[in-house]
Amino acid sequence: MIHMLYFARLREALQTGSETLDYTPELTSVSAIVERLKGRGDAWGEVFADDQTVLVAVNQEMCDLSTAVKDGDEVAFFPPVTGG
Amino acid sequence: MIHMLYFARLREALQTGSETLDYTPELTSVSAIVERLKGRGDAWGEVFADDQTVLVAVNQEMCDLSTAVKDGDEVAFFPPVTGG
Amino acid sequence: MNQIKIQTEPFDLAAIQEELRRDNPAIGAVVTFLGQMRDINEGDRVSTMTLEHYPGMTEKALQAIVDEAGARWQLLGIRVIHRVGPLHPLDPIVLVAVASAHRGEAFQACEFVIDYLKTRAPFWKKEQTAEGERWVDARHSDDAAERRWKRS
Amino acid sequence: MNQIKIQTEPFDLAAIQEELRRDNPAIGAVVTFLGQMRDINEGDRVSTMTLEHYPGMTEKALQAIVDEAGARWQLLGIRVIHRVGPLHPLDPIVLVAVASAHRGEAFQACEFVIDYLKTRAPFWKKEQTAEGERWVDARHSDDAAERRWKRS
Repeated sequence: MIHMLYFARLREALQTGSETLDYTPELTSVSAIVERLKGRGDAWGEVFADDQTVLVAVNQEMCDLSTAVKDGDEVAFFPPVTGG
Repeated sequence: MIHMLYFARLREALQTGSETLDYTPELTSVSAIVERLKGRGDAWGEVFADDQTVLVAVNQEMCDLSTAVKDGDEVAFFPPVTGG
Repeated sequence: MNQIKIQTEPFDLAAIQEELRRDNPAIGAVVTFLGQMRDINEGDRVSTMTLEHYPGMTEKALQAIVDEAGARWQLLGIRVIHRVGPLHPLDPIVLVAVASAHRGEAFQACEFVIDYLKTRAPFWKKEQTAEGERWVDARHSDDAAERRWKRS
Repeated sequence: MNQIKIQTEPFDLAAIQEELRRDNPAIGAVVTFLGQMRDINEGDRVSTMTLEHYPGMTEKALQAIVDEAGARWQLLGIRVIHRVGPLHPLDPIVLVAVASAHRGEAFQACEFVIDYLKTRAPFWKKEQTAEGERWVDARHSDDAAERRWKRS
């Protein structure tokens, strides 16, 4: 199981803040997760389109598409941060 | 008349914080004032010796040896500042 | 020595600075950055703002930023307080206070922490204007400010 | 918009910052430098310090420094408060607070003002140590910090 989180503009566009993804052996990296989510089409296709800037954290550490994931990880997608 | 002021280490070495100097026509610049003060010898010679760093302000503006002075001016000598 | 807080309540700027400086006579300099909400952004009047964050990651990200500052400079204490939830013009949003023996280090570390926070900590601002709600876009100047600090 | 004070009484850090920031919702950033007295200098324990200044010139020098900062950066207010007379470890000595729309200008202007003040404003510190009294020597690093700001 992968614990998915979505924040801010993404959360609103996807109409969900969190979900769990069944873990399957091909989900070896962040990019594999992105491919699975894009496959859902509609808002998912738009949010993860190549021209969109989406940041990703695995287990609460900023990372990138090539980062490995494993069963039980927490993976969060969000727009560029605007705090402070 | 030139209004003289001395601060901090200089005030203590010269044992005076202020005095007035009679204005005479040759007192055209800060360096002429320094020469007259050095002529007093003792502590005055030491304080204004060439190897001493002494700052000068004429009418409360930082300046240097070449700055012109005129009758009625306020001339202050002091060591490098150490505030803040 | 360092402290990080995320909270919805207002914070007491004076109490934080006093607590940081008052018991340590080795401190010669305290530099404080206060970020407060402006009533105008991108030319539009903003009545309310809502700050969302990523609980758990926010604290970790701020801890990493503070640890990095402590490794780069000789410091005697850092405080980072960031509000979340609804905010109004003039409300303080974020405070970064840094104490050190001399001022150069305190200035550099304080600016480093806020620059990094603005690009690395998971906070998002949503503004309410007369035209409706909108998410604030990341500022390119924040990215530039943060790049200054990259080790080359 | 700007205010300069020389005083023997303690100053209220919180009140000064509040007064500077609270009525102007165009302000997005306030950067504050607080200098406080350390109990050790040049390796010796210091019990008391006395700050002498040049009344009249001090105010003019600080005004010139503040005017120069206002000409260089877009600011929304500057406060400079400097104590004189007897001081003890942990006593605040000087406060420089700068408000602006964005943080970059506030940081630069605040550091500029304190760097200039340390080399241009006529204040002198005398320390009381176990070995007796001594005048504090000017720090070469202050001159270096101030030279950074020279127009080239």
